[in-house]
Amino acid sequence: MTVRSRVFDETLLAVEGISLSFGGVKALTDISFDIRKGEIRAIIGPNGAGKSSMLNCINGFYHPQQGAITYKGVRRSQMRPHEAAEQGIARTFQNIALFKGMSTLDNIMTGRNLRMKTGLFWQALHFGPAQREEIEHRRAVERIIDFLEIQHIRKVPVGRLPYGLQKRVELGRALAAQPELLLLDEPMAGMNIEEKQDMCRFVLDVNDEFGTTICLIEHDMGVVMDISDRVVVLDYGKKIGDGVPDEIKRNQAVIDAYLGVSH
Amino acid sequence: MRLMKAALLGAAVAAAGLTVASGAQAQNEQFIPGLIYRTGAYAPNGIPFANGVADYYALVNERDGGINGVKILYEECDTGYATDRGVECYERLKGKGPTGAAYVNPLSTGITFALTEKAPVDKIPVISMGYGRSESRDGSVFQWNFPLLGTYWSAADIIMQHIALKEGGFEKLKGKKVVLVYHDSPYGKEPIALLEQRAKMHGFEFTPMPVTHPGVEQKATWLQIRQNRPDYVLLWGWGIMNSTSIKEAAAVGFPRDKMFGVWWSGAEPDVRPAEGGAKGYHAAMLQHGAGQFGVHADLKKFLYDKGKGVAKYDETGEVLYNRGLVNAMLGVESIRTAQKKFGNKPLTGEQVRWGIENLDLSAARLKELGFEGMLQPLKVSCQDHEGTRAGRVQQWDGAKWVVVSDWYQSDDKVLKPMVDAAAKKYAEEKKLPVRDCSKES
Amino acid sequence: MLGPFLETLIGGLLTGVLYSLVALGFVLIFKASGVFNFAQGAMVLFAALTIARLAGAIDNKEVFLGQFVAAAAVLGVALALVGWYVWREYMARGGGGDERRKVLLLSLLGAVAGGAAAYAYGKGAWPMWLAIAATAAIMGLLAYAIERLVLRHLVNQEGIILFMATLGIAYFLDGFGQTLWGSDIYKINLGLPKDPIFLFEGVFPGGLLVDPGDLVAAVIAAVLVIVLALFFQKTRIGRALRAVADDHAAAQSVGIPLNMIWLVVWTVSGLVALAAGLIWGAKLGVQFSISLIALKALPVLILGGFTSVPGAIVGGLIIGAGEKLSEVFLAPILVKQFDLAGGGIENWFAYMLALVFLLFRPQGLFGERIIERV
Amino acid sequence: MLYREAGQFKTTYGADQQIFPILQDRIFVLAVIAAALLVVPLFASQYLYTEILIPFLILSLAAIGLNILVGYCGQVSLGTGGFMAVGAYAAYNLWLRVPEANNLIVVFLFGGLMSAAVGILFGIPSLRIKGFYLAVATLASQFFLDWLFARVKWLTNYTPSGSVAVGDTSAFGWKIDTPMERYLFILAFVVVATVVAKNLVRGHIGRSWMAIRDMDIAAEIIGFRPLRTKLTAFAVSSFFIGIAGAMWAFLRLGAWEPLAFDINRSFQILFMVIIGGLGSLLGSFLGAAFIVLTPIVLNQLPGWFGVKMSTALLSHLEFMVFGAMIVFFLIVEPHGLARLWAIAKEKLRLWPFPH
Repeated sequence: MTVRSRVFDETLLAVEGISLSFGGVKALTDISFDIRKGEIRAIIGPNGAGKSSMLNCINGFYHPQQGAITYKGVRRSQMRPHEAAEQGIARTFQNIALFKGMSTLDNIMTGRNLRMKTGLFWQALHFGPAQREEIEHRRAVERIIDFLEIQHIRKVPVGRLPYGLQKRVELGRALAAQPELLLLDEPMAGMNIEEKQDMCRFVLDVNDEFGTTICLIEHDMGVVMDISDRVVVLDYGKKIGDGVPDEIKRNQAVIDAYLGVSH
Repeated sequence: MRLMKAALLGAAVAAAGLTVASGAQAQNEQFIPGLIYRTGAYAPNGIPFANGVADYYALVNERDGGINGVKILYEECDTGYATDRGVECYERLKGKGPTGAAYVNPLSTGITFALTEKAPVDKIPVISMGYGRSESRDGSVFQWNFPLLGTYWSAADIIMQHIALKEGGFEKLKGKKVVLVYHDSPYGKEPIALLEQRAKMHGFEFTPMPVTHPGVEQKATWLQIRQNRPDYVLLWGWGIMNSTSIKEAAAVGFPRDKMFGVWWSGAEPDVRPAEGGAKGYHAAMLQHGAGQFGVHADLKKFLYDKGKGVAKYDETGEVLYNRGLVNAMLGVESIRTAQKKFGNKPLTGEQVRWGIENLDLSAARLKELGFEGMLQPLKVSCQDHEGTRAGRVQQWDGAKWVVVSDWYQSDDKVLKPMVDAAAKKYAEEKKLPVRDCSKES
Repeated sequence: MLGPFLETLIGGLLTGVLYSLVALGFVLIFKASGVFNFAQGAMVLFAALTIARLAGAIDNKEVFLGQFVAAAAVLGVALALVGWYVWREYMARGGGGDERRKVLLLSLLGAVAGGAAAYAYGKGAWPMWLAIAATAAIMGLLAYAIERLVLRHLVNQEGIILFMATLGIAYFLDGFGQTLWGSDIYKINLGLPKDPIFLFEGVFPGGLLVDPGDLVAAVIAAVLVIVLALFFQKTRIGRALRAVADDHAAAQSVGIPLNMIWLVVWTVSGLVALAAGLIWGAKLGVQFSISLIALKALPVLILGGFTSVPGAIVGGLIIGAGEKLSEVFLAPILVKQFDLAGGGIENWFAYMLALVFLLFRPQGLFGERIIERV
Repeated sequence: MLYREAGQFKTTYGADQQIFPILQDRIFVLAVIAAALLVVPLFASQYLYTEILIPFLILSLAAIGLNILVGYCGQVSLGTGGFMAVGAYAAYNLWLRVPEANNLIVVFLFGGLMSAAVGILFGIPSLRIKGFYLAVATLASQFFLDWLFARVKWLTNYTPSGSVAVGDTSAFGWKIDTPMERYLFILAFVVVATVVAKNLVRGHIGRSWMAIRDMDIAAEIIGFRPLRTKLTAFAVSSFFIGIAGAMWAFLRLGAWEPLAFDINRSFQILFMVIIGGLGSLLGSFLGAAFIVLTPIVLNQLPGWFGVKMSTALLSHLEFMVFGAMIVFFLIVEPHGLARLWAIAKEKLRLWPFPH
């Protein structure tokens, strides 16, 4: 097992003192960490630790009551999800959130939505600029389809695909946006070894080839320690550890949390 | 696959039916379509009317062997009082029989409006007896429309005349409040123009109050009436709306004898459901009232004694049943009139139109037909497609309708200018040619 | 000004109780099965027609003979279909005792229905209590037929498909009811008082008008609402119903039979329809038009929430009062201001009221706050 | 063996993105249009035109409009009748008051645009209100618009009865008068509108609608703006519906009152969309055909077989059978007639060797 050791200097996103609660239930308490440009950052923690809530805060779906997020040098306390998308943040979901009535191709094409600008008029004619634009983006999407090796399911409605493939399509949709920051919420949950290996390969390739910064949530410790540059650990909505994988492995608080030592 | 086959088979049957719907027909028959409703929200009033119409045609066939030997072929189509269904019925039936439909009775003001546009093209006259477009009595513009026996403007005028008479003259109406509770459709809106005109002339305060189809929800309307205390309430309702209005009037304590319904709000199904609450309620009469007359004896002899009547014999004296008889009779006599010119054979709509326009029923002829006491003589002309504008007022005494007034004639000094103006506007909007009636024979 | 205002308010509230009653029928079914049952209005009509025709003497037998034959045929076919389904199920399961009891129950209900029809056409008026009891049995049968023939085959379909299916049921019932019982206006005589009462004649000129018929109707409706609320809170089946409403799958996993629950719910809302039909019919006469009162209950539903019993009650009162007050006081101002051809705003005003309210509280009056998750 | 796509290879993305990528489909559709244009006028009777073909085409267009909203964007609306009324009355007022615009194409497009504007207005609540709550809320527009056209006298040119009529309809000097002319005009309009609708739903706007329909939260997170997307759907949908309303008024009725666009019309068109198939343009046509034909056929069926039946019983039976057929179809194929068609095509592809 080789620990990747790369050095990253430039901070892409910094979370400062985030607290989030639903009614009286505290989901996150005073969380701070940063994500640096080009790295693969993992968020881990037991079930209910607040990992997904953290991602939801980052891409503007939840609005934390306290704290702020600095992204690309701009500090803000909240933003709308589509603003986050416009800023180059794309993500996948823990429970697959594909558009079930649409084909694989169309799903991935939706990832290009922010780059497709032709108005109603040309769209209605499907001619001239609209057609040129469609073909241009189709080309980009076909590259992603090739990259993810899903050519054969191009025209199949995603509702009919097996779980593993759906996860892959969802990754494709996020990639289609050519994000600067890619949030992956348990990309390998429920997969067999083979599928996991494929997915790891894709994640690493994305990071290497496109230089995309990735923040992922994952339960499989082996995978996390293998591919991530730095890891942050949450438990009961609090941060209990932050560092390179080797540090985390030795962190007593983390070990306790995973072994269920009472607080 | 079995399902697909069944579906295909069904489609094939339907297609075949639609294309060969007009099968073999006897040649010496005059086809008359019946746009009626025996179902839906307006069925209580539609059924007796439809029965009267059907019985009269049957009577003519049974008793006289048709109109001068030309048998009447009558076919009903249920419109449910809906305009698009009515138009569909019309289109379906207009071409039937050897010469197509002789004329059409839409039995709905909305359908009348729609068919008014189609009549000149199809050359089929529209008889809207006691309903329809008020300005359509002007035959120079509305060549194909015949609002025989009276329009809504006539009805409203007759009611106002009756009220004025009771008050002691139109000048006594000054400062009085008159409310119109109306069915929210072209039917209910028709009288508003005349009542506004009368209000301007005599200085009474006129308020129209709409009731939404089908008219079972009138609480707010009657609370307003109670709070504004009008002197008179006119009712332009149809179907269940009529009885509901009377019930609500009773519930807010509005005196029923100050309520005047149009002739479509003055039949047995309108007052019976309100039971005691309807006592004292007035309604205009489209000339005829309830009761059995000469023609009913023939109906009994030729139809009901042989078990061929559509209704029950005791119901044949009801207001709407009688109106059905009158309606059918006027059509039959129009065809008879036209036969004098065109020969005793099935006639086209265009020929029948001439017959309606030249219809002239004298008192003697009415007696012969068994309608004495139901109708006054009438004469239709190019200028006047209404034929007559006479009416009376009746009152429900708790068990039956009693005629409480003498004959009124709607005042043409008021009506004629309005008709002319409205007809002119219609002709201009539609860019229609206007006939010169003085040149018609 | 106060007198007319109070009077209108009272009139509106009393009407509102009746809206609540119709809305309640919707809520019961939506809660337990997620079906937006548009046939509720048709059920009201069907129940009212049945009572009216059973309790009133049928005078024109000849005219109805044709319909009777047709109706008997349709009823027979319907029963045969239901019977066939039950028999098939019975065979497939090797014949459980439960199924046998259902078959028995079914034939009993069928016999009651058939007997009712035959008796009504043959002799004449039934006493009111018997007519109501027979109608209740018929509504139960109807619920059974709907559950067996329609709902069972549409389990797990999207809401809108189920909604459309109930529209189909509504068409069927409208036609069926009129075939069976005719299209005239029929009377239901509950002996409701008809003469208006005037309260506080000393305080307000002319007094405050209260329609005693409305008052009695409102009391009956209120009692019914309370009984239903108790039924939900206190009885075993009521608790099962609430469990199903919360989570279908979970309820099934703890052994609550879903089909049985649906049957009960549809029967209960059939009975609610019966009560609504009885009251509306006594007020207005029974005729096809009362199937349209379903539309009146819809703004109540969005205001009160599709799943809330108290919402239906309070929503009904607000809508009833709101529409009457708007019609009496707001409409004349609008008419004058904009030179309109008459008022009649109550039809859309109720919807607008509910809509504006929803913009501020999308979950309705008593609904729980929605937390969105991904 | 006739319906085979094997051997048809796409060499460009453009070719793959055609409306009908399979050659046989293209031929079939062109044949249908050609038949409707050339063959139908050879034999059609007036009844076939005015009561079957014209209503079918106009209501298909309305169904396409509603399908965009309900089937593609997932927003259930019961206000279709109201939007048709907007189209009809807007077109009427332009026709009446601006004599220069006496051109049906201009008049209809104006009707559509006004309807789109009103659609946007009533679409705003869809941001906060969802599902059946939205469906019932759209009834507010239905009842309000019905009321508006019955009450504001200017809109009906102060006609005493509130019923308005049009005459002298023409487009670019072509007088559209006889049923055949009306049919051909409507056919042309509907074909163009269908192509436009197809272009929209297969492009990125269509994908944005479907994304909102399938999962609105995820759609927002990947960058779609929910309000803008929904309002586009409301606008486009109302545009089509408004044109259909104007056509219904001008070319079907000739004279009409607000009742022609009441809530029953809304339900009728929703039926077409559901029975035909949500999210399928073909389904809109199939559904319209089914809903237009079924009552007419049911009403006349006994007559064709010489069965004499009382009018009342006939009407009641029509209600019952219609209701039962709706339920039956929903049970057999909840995804609509379009899915049945697709299954049939699938079978045809394998025929005559099903394995």
